[in-house]
Amino acid sequence: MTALSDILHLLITASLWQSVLALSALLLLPALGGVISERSGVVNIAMEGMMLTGAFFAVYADLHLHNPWLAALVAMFAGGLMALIHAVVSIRFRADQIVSGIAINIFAAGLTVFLVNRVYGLQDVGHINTSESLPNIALPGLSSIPFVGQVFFDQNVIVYVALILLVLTHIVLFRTRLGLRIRAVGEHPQAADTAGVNVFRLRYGAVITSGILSGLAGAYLAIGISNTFVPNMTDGRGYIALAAMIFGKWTPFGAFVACLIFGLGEAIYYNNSIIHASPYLLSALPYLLTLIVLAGVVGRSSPPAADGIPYVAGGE
Amino acid sequence: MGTGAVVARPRRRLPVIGRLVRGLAAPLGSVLFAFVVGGAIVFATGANPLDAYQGLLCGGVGLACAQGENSALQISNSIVYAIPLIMCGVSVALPFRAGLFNIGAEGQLLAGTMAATAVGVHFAEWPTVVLLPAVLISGAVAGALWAGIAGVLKATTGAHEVVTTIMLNYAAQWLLRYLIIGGPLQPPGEFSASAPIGSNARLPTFLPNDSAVIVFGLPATVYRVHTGLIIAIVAAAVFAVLLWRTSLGYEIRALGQSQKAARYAGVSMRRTIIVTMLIAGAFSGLAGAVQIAGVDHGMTDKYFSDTTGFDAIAVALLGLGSALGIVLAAVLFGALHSGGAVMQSDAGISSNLVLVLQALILFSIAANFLGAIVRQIPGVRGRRSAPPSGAPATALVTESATAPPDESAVST
Amino acid sequence: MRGITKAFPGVVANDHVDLEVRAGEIHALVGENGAGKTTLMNILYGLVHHDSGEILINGKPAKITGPRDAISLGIGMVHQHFMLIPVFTVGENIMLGREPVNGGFYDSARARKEIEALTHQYGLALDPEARTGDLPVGLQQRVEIVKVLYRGASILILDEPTGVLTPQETKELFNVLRDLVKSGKTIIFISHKLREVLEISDRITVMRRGTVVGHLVTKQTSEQEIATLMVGREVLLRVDKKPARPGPVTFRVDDLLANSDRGVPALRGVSFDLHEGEILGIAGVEGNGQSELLEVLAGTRRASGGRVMLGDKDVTTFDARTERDAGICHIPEDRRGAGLVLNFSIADNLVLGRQRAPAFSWRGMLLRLAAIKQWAVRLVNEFDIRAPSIAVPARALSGGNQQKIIVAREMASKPRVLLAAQPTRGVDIGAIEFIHRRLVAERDEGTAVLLVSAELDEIRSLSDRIAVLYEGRIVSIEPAGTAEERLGLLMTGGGTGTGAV
Amino acid sequence: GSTPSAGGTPSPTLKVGLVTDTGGLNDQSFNHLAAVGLAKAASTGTICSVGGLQCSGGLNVKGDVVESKTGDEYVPNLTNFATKGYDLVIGNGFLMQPAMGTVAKQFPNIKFAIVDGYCTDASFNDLKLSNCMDLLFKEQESGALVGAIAGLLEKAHKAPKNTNVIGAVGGVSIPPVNHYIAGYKWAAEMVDPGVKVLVGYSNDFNAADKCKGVANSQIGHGAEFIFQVAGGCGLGALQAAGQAKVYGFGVDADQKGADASVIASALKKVDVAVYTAIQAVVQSKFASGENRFSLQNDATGYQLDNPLSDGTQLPADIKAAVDKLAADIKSGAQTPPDTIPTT
Ligand SMILES: Nc1ncnc2c1ncn2[C@@H]1O[C@H](COP(=O)(O)OP(=O)(O)OP(=O)(O)O)[C@@H](O)[C@H]1O
Ligand SMILES: Nc1ncnc2c1ncn2[C@@H]1O[C@H](COP(=O)(O)OP(=O)(O)OP(=O)(O)O)[C@@H](O)[C@H]1O
Ligand SMILES: [Mg+2]
Ligand SMILES: [Mg+2]
Repeated sequence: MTALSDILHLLITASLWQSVLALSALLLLPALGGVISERSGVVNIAMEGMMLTGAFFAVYADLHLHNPWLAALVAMFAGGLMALIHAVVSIRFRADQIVSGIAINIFAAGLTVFLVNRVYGLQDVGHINTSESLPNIALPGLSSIPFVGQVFFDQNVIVYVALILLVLTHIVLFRTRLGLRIRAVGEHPQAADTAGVNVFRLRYGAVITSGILSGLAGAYLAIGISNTFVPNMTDGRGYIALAAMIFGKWTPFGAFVACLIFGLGEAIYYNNSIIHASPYLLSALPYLLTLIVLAGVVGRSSPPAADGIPYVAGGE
Repeated sequence: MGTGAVVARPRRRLPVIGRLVRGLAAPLGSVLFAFVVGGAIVFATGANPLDAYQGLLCGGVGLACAQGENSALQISNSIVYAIPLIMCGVSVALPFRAGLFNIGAEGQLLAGTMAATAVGVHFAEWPTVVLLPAVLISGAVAGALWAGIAGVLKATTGAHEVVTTIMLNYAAQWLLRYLIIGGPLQPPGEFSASAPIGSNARLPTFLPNDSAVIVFGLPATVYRVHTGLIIAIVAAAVFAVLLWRTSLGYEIRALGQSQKAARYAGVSMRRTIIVTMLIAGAFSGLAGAVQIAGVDHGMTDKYFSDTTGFDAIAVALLGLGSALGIVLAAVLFGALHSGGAVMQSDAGISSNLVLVLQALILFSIAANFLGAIVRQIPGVRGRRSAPPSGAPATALVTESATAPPDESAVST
Repeated sequence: MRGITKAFPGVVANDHVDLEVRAGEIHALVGENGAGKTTLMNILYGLVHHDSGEILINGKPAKITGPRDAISLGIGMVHQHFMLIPVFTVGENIMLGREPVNGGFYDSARARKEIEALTHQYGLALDPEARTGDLPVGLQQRVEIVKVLYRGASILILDEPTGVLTPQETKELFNVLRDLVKSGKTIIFISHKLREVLEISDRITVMRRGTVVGHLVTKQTSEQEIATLMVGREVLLRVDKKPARPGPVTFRVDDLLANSDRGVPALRGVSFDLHEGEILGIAGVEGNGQSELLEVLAGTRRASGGRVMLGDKDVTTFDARTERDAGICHIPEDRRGAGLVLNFSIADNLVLGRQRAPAFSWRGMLLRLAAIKQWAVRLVNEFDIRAPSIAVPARALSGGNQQKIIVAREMASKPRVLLAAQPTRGVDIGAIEFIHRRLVAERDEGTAVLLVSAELDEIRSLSDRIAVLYEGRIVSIEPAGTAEERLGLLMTGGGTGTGAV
Repeated sequence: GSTPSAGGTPSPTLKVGLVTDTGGLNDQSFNHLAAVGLAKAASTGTICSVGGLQCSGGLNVKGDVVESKTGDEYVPNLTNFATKGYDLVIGNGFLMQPAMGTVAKQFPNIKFAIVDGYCTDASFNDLKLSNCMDLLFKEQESGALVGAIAGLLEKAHKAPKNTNVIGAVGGVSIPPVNHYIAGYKWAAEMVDPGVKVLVGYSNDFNAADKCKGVANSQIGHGAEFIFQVAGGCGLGALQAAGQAKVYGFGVDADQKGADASVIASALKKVDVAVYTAIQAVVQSKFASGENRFSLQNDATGYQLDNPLSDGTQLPADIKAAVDKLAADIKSGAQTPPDTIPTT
């Protein structure tokens, strides 16, 4: 019971919600990527691997270039490259997209550590000093608004980016021609094709975009928060993002809500030093929370009609 | 002309063999492809691929051992790794047939280990004939229930199984930590481990449990390969029979192919979804119990870093969802796992290379790169700008391609 | 199109096909299922690439690598299986690919204007905001046509456009087509229904097994000639059947209520009796509840009220399997979706729904593989299902043979009641002839047959009594001989002064 | 392959195998330190060929290393070295105890050494094997010394905000971690009875972001000293300290470089322990059973790192007091507890 009151007290502190938002952003980026990819009809469970790859190359680049922005670009490029593999394998070669996704995740987990070993040997990968990491930016004026200021306007630069991308993704998907075509391709590629829409180009674009976003998330994790690379540091976040995407019924804002739930759970856990409960049961919180929400309110969610089905021009 | 004649004429055995050969060609080719590309990566990073593969070969199947490794031991290790992979692989493959993606094998396995440990510890003094089955069954039941949660949620509220099983994985991991750190399964003292299960709860190894006996130059106790192997093989067989020889299996496959058709055929979606997940979970839970009873004899923190359930997804996919394929894939992954360590200690090349290889194998089996390459060779029939729609792994969802050879008995 | 050849693994879909279409004519392309009509048109539309041969548009050789080329050449196609996105609005579906944008944003206002312009010009009323999936097929087809017109097509290909239409809808369509021709368009019209072909077309090209077997001028040919060319032998177009000898009532439907998938009432109190040894035809415009009616009777949809009695057994709440066990068999209208598992072998498909029946399953657990095989071999021969072996997946078969699998499965288990929905839709003459004979044979053996069909001809030629379904109610039950005009009237709500009978 | 190190040293006398726990060699923590110790002793072997570490060949042994990707690999990896007739097989980490026990029992004439534990049976009872050397640290000593620094600075009102709250971020709640924290809390409360000590766990030894999260929470609740006891993960905690302008304490190795906020590190010289074990075998002075590493043999202790926020060094009186405590502990006048005191 004391545990509960401890948590309730936390819920009214700005610092908690500040970290909730920060943690959600980390999940939001790959989740948005997933939404875009699957809306175009390509199942993407490879955000984990793309994130991890992004994380490694962000650190690698930052250590060499001493410039977080360039490093972030490199990370996005690396993530995009991983996505390109997924795209070629599942669009050009029409492989099972789940197999390909799993393969990407395994590939990234192995390759990053393998490279760490080859490049740094037994040495530390090294640390990014704060001056060379993606900065926290307290928006002048706004950030001094009590509570709200700390929660929304005193965050890492990537958090702002993620929130902008959230709105952007929603608008593009549901208000623009591009979005209309992406959704068409994901719902009924043949119809889109016969209407003169280039199915393959759109799918390639969507998948690669998902890789770029995941790579950016990796950069945020590696040179925005952790400031170093540790093997397997994404720690399943790509899968959580996947869950968030489905939980959110393949919509940007739906996914964001899910990310907030996970973020809240994790943020609460971080306070285990002042919550009187087994830290382990506390760790299970976000996941149990999700199960309950799923069982209760969310209910059936079905993907875009052609999600996961390779497109064969002319074939039935 | 009616095809009566065609149908009536009995088929020769040949096609079966042919089908087997064709069935194996793709996976073997993919492995080859993976090793070539993997070798290139190793070379690119300035190491010698041959050293690497010599280590892998030795650690995997006990061949070409350069530094006095014991071949028999390496094979034994590979098998020990393969055992849980087989059972979890089946546990992923079955729901796949019903159109369900079970990412939760890991959580179900952990549930199995927890239950098996609890039983094995609490009733340690029971006689083997009672205790061992009890341990295994409790593991299977726990796994089934853990997966059942996802099944029930799917069938009733429609909650997506991918989400729920991922959540259940994490829930299981943390529950496990709680149990052995400060929780009911932690014995007095500060150790993050359970008490050991009773000696009656242990699966016998194939070799006598006596370090005096020397086998292949090593004390018999060194070889850990245990009777869980039999359980795993049986599990794979059960899976095959269930899928291809039972009405339930028929309904599972029908549901996986077309919900509409399944409903038309009087298949109860709700029931089939739940039953499928229960059975799948039982396989993983059993795997967990077998690990406890056969290898670890107790639960430690190491299970927190366990990845069997995730590797199993790859195994199921590589095995193209067929029992034989899964067994072979599990053995391959077991060998790679065992080989990686030897490769690192012999050649100084990070054992993580095996993950890269596993991924490459998956890629090429899924995309059927070789098929594509072959098709590019002029004069090969059916040469197309695009590969055929039936790339092997796509066959996961397209029935007949994955029907086991004996399927030909059912249909001509 | 000259010497077009296209081979698919296993079949040569088009074998040196020549097709010449004159500007401003309606050219009919007829042929049995699998004759290669769709393939030929897909080639013309750039969806399928031909192995050899050449395409000339207005005398100029045309290089068509994809639909984009075809569209720019003024070719438009209304596909056999509609190319519409159910979750999109009518407007979005029409605009897709050539969307009006301002600054990258989809401009729905302009879309609406453009569509209204078109629909006025050709008198094809459509609501741009409606959700396409909610429209009746007739309107969906209209969307397809407007889609093509919006792309400024001068050559329109219509692949079996009337397959899903009622007589009224067909009449309307034909008027539209005639207007289009007047406004200078050229139309290629694919159909099985020879009477329609004769009514609408100027010239006819007949295909059989991938080759062209005849070019005909409509005015100078006859139904019989075309049919013979298509099938390659004499065919009789009428069903000849002895008058029914109805037995006692075996199946009684009483004030049945049910909702559609969208939760709106689809059946508003349907009642009728069905006697042994009779065929009761259900006539009605698509979407008046016939689909829901059969689904409820077959146990795949829950009734929200009323009773269904089989003999003296109440089967209202039975699900598909128990219904089947009770002797109610069902030929579903959705052949490829519900009636078959396309990736299952023919053998497996021939026991779909009977996977737990004692004949094929030991205690409902272990499949009796030998029995299944025997059964399959028997049916394949008995129903002349054309397939290399019973091991091949149903997907590999042509529409007609796929339908034969279902017919065989449902008839061979000696049903007491046979529910047949659109049993011959999109099936070639040979198969139609065959299926009709089997239906009558079933009747003569005492089975009570309930026949739902959008084809009035079929209803009229097979049924012993005809019930007309309108807005979820049986508005009238007519004798066999009733005139097409009267039925058409009843189907559209006319004829009877008041509601249900 | 293997590259001989500086100069033509005679071919190595002994073969030593090191097996890491699942943290891996790049854990920036004690697996890495163990590798350093082996490299110091080795003149050849994969430890030298992997690169990054200079093999100084101090004991002219062949040093091979293998990472354990999962806990399943402990036994096979140890067994492989044993079967290949290595003279000494070193297992690194508390979690490897049962595995060490199993393998050591099977190979009585091969020598084993384990860092942070014993060769135990499945229930972690020491098997007391004659061929197993247990390399144990009194982490609580090092913990106590940095704890004292924190407490004294609070007492002297030389802390950033003098909130009188300090924190420790542990990886997982296991003995080696809790020893540190026990000493830390004990000493801090001893020198400054009013101090409040927050203890949290990241449940992870790798994911730096998690330790950062826990640390930030503690800082949010007033903590102005963050003691990281979570290996690579803990680096995140130190950064949190840096960004919040409070002080951090490094762990195991001297972590001065990790962040400017690190004013001191609590040392646990795993490299020394590993080197010592190898030396014992080389000089055939192998002694099975407990080998305590403590202030006694200079394997624990503390190390002053970056200056205080005002740029000054740690006040002399405080440093003196800390050294006094160290001396008392060394002499046995003071004994920090190895379980976290419950205030
Ligand atoms: N087309 C569909 N798509 C997705 N879910 C469906 C569909 N049809 C039914 N369901 C869901 O599947 C579950 C089972 O429905 P179904 O009607 O098949 O059960 P049933 O056959 O009546 O089994 P029982 O009679 O034992 O309840 C229900 O939760 C239902 O909502
Ligand atoms: N994508 C494809 N792959 C393989 N075979 C195909 C494909 N498309 C068509 N076929 C085969 O080519 C032949 C001609 O098919 P097509 O659809 O053109 O016939 P059709 O005249 O349109 O028949 P229907 O009247 O049923 O539409 C058939 O045997 C069909 O099975
Ligand atoms: Mg066609
Ligand atoms: Mg029911």
